[in-house]
Parts: sequence; structure tokens; C-alpha cells
Amino acid sequence: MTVESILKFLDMGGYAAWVWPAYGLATAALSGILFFTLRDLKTRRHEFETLRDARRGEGSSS
Amino acid sequence: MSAFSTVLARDLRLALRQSADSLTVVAFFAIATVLFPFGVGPETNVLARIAGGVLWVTALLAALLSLDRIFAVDFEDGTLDQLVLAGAPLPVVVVAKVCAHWLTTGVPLILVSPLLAVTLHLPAAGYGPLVLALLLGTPTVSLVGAVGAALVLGTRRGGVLLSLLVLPLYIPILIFGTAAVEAALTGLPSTPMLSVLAGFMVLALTFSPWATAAALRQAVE
Amino acid sequence: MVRPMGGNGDSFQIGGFSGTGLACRRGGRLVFTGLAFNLPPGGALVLRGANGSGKTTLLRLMAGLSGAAAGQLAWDKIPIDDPDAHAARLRFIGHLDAVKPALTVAENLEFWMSLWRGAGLNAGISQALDAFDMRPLAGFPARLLSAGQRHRLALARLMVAPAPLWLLDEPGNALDESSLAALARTIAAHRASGGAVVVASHGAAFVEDGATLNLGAFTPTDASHWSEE
Amino acid sequence: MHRFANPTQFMRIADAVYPWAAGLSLILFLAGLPIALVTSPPDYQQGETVRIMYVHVSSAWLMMMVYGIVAANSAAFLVWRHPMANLVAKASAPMGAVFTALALITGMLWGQPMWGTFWVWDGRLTSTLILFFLYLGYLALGDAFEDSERGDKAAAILALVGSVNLPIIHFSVEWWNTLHQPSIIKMDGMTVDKSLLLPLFLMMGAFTSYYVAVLVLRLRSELLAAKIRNARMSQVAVNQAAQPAE
Repeated sequence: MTVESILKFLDMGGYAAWVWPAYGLATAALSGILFFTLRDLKTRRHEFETLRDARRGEGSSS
Repeated sequence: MSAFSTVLARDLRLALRQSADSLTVVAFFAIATVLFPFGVGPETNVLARIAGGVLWVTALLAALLSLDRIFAVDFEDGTLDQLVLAGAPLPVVVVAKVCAHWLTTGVPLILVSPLLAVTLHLPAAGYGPLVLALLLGTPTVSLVGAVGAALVLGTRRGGVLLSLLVLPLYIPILIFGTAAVEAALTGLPSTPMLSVLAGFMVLALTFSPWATAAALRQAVE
Repeated sequence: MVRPMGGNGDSFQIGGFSGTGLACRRGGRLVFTGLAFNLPPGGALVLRGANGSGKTTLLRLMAGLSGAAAGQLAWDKIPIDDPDAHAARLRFIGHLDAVKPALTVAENLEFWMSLWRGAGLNAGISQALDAFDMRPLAGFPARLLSAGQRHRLALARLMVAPAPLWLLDEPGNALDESSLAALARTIAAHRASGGAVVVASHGAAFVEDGATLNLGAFTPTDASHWSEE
Repeated sequence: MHRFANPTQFMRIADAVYPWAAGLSLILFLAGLPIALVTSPPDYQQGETVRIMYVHVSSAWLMMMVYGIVAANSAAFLVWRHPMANLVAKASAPMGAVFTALALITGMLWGQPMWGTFWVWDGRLTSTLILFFLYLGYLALGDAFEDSERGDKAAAILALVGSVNLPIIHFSVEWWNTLHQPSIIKMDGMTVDKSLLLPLFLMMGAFTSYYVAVLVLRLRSELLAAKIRNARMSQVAVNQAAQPAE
């Protein structure tokens, strides 16, 4: 794999300015959804466990 | 049938007592239309070219502004609970209220549209199709808008939200309403577009009262 | 012959109203569960309970405005499945007066009369006007009424057309002594003619020998949302 | 059908599907991207820009599929009151909106070299834009109520109204397009060379299995949110009299 072939690949036949943003945006969109989904899942799981533990503590003390 | 006429009569009487509401809608229609010559310049041929589309767009916006209140007042003062419990089919009540809305806002809009068309230099051939298209299109506007108005009952920003929900659904009416006027200006028959608008009205009359009734039931729940 | 006021001269189909195993969810919260009641013709049921115990929720459920999460309502022991048919035999007076300020007092009542009785059956609204002493106000636009007068106008709706089941949410609110007495008389006459009434109320001086339903007894305990499954 | 109405049952199936969907998505992306970007030949008319098609068509496919899923689940929610159907619709819609935005933007990036402009009022692009507004309306309405249950029902009704209207909108826009711009090159007429089909199907498969995998994650998240809400609610009501629950 030569430098020229990589450059030729990156150039996309002169259409680099259109092809790469399209793929970049697609990557950003898909990983963005995944990121926010996982973040929500994590905070909610954490919140749920906090609530449950507080509840258990309350139950054993009374 | 008696529920239909009773609700229609009451809404018409209320609109008559509060006729300023209908006049405000007509005034909005006029001022919004009059803005366009300032925006695009007063050249006769430019205005004549866009007159049909401008009148349709401003009429849609004016109707939308008034739709906001079609159920909201009844919702806030508890009348909607009683109408749901009227023992009459709710879609019938919905059609009565939509009829009243159309008679008190749609019809005045249609009546002033030729006057506003004059200020936009609409060529003579366009007047008939414009009024006919509005006559066939505005009932659909009221029917489809009623679904949206029922859905946004009780939301924080009803009016703006209503536009977001309903305006995309108005695009077919706008397309064929404007096309009817344009066809007449190029010497083509506008009957095909008017027939499509009539078809939309029949479709809306079939589906929208049920959807509106479902939305109202979940609003009072 | 003494005409029963609630009957308005017409007879209505009298039936018992009952519910079993009722549960209701509001805003994601189970308000009550396992609730049952039985209301015979001529009976009265007074709903009691703390704020948030679901008195209004139960009344709206009985009216068919909201759906039950579980359980079944029945009229004359036949399960209610047609909400319009059920709506036709009841009058619901909620927190909101449903009074149109732009119409006169008489016009407000005439609207409900023609909606409920059909346009041909206009027997006159004088009885309704008299029941809550609204006759002097008949020609006034409703926007001039005080809160108490508006509430009386809402209550007068009970009299414009007969219905065997009345569902009243805090009907005594904003009423003066004489209006409370009028309300008690109206309810008594309605029951005497075989009608049933459900009242949500803090002080129920206007219902004689009604059964009491304490909603606090049906509040669910802290349900187990704690397993992650 | 009732098997799916029960959250526990439903999630058991969903959790079983998850590793397969996630793995499949990963494999298809790893296999599809090199083919889409490197080994597949450029189109004889469009040259290298045809590579945009692989993401554009995939996101356009998902935007339509997801709207169908939202509408079907909204109907199931309204008719049979299936809580899981509601959650599927609710969890899918934001993804559908993102896929629609992606289809729009990649469509513009594809169109610029083809038409010499980023935007034409082409039937497809216009319909996609309107679908984007429908998604926005759905999301805004679902979010506009204090009581989230009301938002769910209102949004479900709107999704159904939208699905009845979409064919009408599409037909109107297509007709309007032929009326005003008969000379514009249309995407519809394009014939796809066989060598382009393999990367296209790989990418569509990758996008679809990605959607399924993330949907399961979002469903877990929605269920947790519902449980947290219930727990908060019952804490508010905890001072009420105690009786055994149903």
C-alpha cells in the first residue's frame, strides 16, 4: 500500500469534500445515539439503585 | 342530529357575541398578506405571479391561529367534560364544532380573499378558482386542525406546538390550492385540482372526527 | 299530586349502580385499588378521604370520563361497555362550572336542555331556575355572576333533564346556607323518585342517611417496584 | 400477542436478541465499510460520489422503517393498551428523527455534485423534509405534558394521523414536483449496478441491526425510568393508609 494509493483513496476521485463528511456525519450520528443511550441507561440505573438502597435502609431500621 | 344542531347553534351564538375574535383572524389575514409587497417589492408581475400562493399561505396561518381556541375554552371551563358526557356520539359533536369554526373563520377569510387578491394584482382569471379552492380547502384545514387542537389541550405551549403538528399536514392542501389558481392563470382548467381538494375534504371528513374524538377523550381523562 | 323535582315529571329507568375490583392510575400512580361499591336505586353514596385519596378520580371513573386500570362498573348488574349509553343516564357536576360567560343564565340552561332532551322536548327551564333561586338572574349574562351564583347555575343543570344517576364533586363549595338547603332538598327529591347520587364531600349535611365510602381504605401500599426485572 | 404485552416476557426476548443484533451490526459494519469505501468500483456516471449512497439509502431506509414501527406500535398501544408497544414507539422515535436528519444531509451532500446545488425541491428530498417535521412534532408533543402518560397517548394518536397523511403528502409532493421541475434529473430513474448492491445491502443490514441493538438498550432505559417514576410517586403517597396491594 503506497502513499499515493492512500492519497488517492482519501481524495475520492475529487469528491472528498462530499464523501467524507457524509461518512463522518453518519459515524457521529450513530455513535451519538449510542453514547446518549448508554449515558441515560447508566444514570437511570444508578438512580434506581440509590432509591432502592435508601428504601432498604429505611425498611431495616423501622 | 339534535346534538349536532344544538352544539352548532351554541358555538355560532358564542362567536356572534364575541365577533371580535373572528374579526381579529380576518385582520391577521389582511396584515400578513399586505406584508408581502414590502418583502418582495411592489412590481405588478411579481405580485401577480405569487398572489395565489401568498393568499393560501396567509389563509392557512390565519386559520391556524384561530384553531388554537376551538376546544381550549371548553377544556378550561369544564364544558368539554359535559360534551363528552352528552350521550351523543363525540365525533358528531366534533363535526358540529368544526362546522361552527369554519363558518365563523373560514367563510370570512374566503369573503375577504378577493379583496386582498386585488392588492396583489391577481389576474382576473384567478378569482374564480381562488375562491372555489378556498371553499373546498378551508373545511379540510378546519377538520385537520381540529385533531391538532385536541391533541395539544393541556400542553404548556399549545399554539406554537399546534403549528408544528398541523402545518406539515397542510402541505397537500397548499399544493393543490395554489395549483388551482396557477392553472387558471396559464389558461388550463383548474377542475382537476379542485376535484383533488374535494377528495381531501371527503377524506378529512371521514377520518378527522374520529381522531379528534379520540384525542378529546384522552384530554379529559 | 306532588311531582318529584328530580324526575321533572318524566320517569326514568331506575337501576342499581355498582362497581367491583376497581383500580385507577393517575399520572403513573395507583390511586386506589380493590375498590367496590353498590348503590341501589334511591341510594346515596358519600365519598370521603384525604386530599389525593382519589375522590375526584373515582367520580370521573364512575362517569366514564377516565378508564379503570382494573375492575368493572355495572348498571343493573349489567357490565357497562358503551360509554355513550352510560353517559346518557348520568349528570356529572365537577369542579369546573362549564358556564359560558357570554350567554345568559337562561341560555346556558337551554343549551344543556336541548342537548340532553332533544330540541323538540323544550319543557321550559323554569323548574331548573327555581330550584336554585336563579329566576331573578335568568336574563343576565353569566359573566356577571359571582362564583357562588355560577356554581348554582351549574347545579341547576341537574334539573333541566332527568337522569337516574347524579355524580357530584364537592357540590357544597361556595354555596350559602339557603343554597345548601336547596341542594339538600333537590337531592332528597331525586332520591325519592328513585334516582341515585354519589357525592364527594368534606361535610355532607345535604345528604341524609347515605352510605359512606372511605377512600383511604383502598390506597395501595408502597408497591414493589424494586426488582430490576 | 399478550406474551409481548408483559414487560418481563418482552424484555427476556429483547435481551436474548441484543447480543446477536449488536454482534451482527459490528460484523456487518466491519465487512461493509471497506467494501463500500475501497473495494467497490465507482459508478460510471457518478464516480466516487456513489459511495454516499450507501449511508444515504441506509438511513433513508431506517427513517421509513422506524416511522412504520412507531405508527404500528402506537396503534397497538391505543387499541390494546400494550405498555411495551408504547415504550417501543417512544424509544424508536428519536432514532428515527436522527436517521431522517442523516438522510437529508447525506442526500444534500450527494446532490451537490450531481445537481450542482445542495438543495432541490425533488420529490424525495421534500418528502423526507416533511417526514422530519412529523418526527419533530411527535417528539415535541410527547414531551409537552406534565403527565407523561397523556403525552404518550397524544403522541400515539399523532403518529397514526401522520401515517394516514404520509401517502397523501408523498403523492402531492411528487405531483407538485413534476408540475414545477420536469427537467431535473430524478433519483428514481437511476439504475443501480450489481457491483453496488453488495455494499448497499451490507450497510443496510448493519444500520438495521444497529437500530435493533440500540432499541433494546433504550427499552431497558425507558423501563428503568418508569420504575423510578413509580417509586417516586409511591413515596409521595406513602403517608396514606396502608392496605395490602392487589
